[in-house]
Amino acid sequence: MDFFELTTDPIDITSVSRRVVPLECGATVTLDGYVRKFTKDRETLHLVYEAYEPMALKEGQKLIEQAKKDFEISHVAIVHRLGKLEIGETSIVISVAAPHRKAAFAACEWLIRELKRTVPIWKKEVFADGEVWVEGDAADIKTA
Amino acid sequence: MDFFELTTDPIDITSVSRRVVPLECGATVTLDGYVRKFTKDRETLHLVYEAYEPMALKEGQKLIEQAKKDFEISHVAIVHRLGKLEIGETSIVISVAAPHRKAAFAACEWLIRELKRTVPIWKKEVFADGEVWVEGDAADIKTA
Amino acid sequence: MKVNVLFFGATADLVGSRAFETSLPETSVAADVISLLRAKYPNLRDRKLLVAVNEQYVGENTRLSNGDQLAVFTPVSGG
Amino acid sequence: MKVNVLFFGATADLVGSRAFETSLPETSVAADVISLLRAKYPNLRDRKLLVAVNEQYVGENTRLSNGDQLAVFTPVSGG
Repeated sequence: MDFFELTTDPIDITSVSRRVVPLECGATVTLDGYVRKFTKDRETLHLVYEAYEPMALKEGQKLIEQAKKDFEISHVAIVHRLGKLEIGETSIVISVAAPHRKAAFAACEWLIRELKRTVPIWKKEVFADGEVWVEGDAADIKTA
Repeated sequence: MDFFELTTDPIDITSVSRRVVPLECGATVTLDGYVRKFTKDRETLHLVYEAYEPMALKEGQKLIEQAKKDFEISHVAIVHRLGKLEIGETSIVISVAAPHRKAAFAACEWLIRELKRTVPIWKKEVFADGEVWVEGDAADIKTA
Repeated sequence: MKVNVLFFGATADLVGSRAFETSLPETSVAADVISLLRAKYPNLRDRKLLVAVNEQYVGENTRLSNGDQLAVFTPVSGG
Repeated sequence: MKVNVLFFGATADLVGSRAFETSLPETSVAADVISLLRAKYPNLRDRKLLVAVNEQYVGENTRLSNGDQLAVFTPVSGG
């Protein structure tokens, strides 16, 4: 039921958050990340996301498995977009369904934080006056 | 831009979460509450929500104003459904858009907790073997 | 003075009606309406009740005025 | 033994290529590849680099085997 997917197509939020709704659930918390036009006064033109796809899929699955062990949740759905994204387009949707909302909030927040640390995807920000690959915070990645 | 609405029609989640996307925002956190079929072993047939509508609209607006004072967020969208809801149907959507996700998570969690305490809406659970109006936790309501 | 009291949800079921109009002495406060309702509707006696006047939550000692629209209800349970 | 190293994102731009095949002594570990890359590509010298072998994160002392698929990359920034 759970899924972690990569796509170059636009993401429909409801198709992620409501693809699976387990019968014991009453709440879904969804994080929807998208391209911000202004960061303070600096204007972004667009973003480009690139992944090491087979490893990203494995790391994504690991996150889902860990979240289901650590939180009282029933279902996790994650879709990350790759390629060029225009302003306002959705880069990621993480939906967590749970019997009760508190675990769903906690798990969703944990999943986005961990995803940004461990899943091999990189973001390039393209500004009017240049471009930069954003470097994440990779402290304490668990190694084999 | 912000809105608090009551409706007897089915709620489309994306139409709430993406009706307004401010240009300084990069994350929206959405709570989507819906009718749970099983609570432990007890089976729900359907729910009925009833509101004191004019007061609910005022209390909803107050919550939004307070959230915008207390959290670094840009936009709040809330739609609550009324009337009879079948299993799996959405009773509430709360979406909070913010420049950064942490404030959006915190505000969304605060909004649903406060809404359940202060906005005059009541839920009736209809089971196979009877029905009950659910009573909330109304501790410490601020009075005029 | 006259005030109108609205009921919803569980309260409407307990009372068996959705509204109630009553005359009150001029110096009445919200708590007086609660007492009157508990006397008239025994089903309400052991229930926690909240009061709104003109669509605002009020405390028990809030003075009422002629024509006020009250709502008396059990703790809310939306969401 | 031979190993193949993949590059993505900032790392591919710094290196100017998306893959690199090299021969290594039999007892090489992940850190040896990093040293070799930093020597060959000065742009990488002051960058924090992570290593994956066969699509798993590994520590610097992980022994490599013939045919391993490595990826060497700057800290990830998805989401």
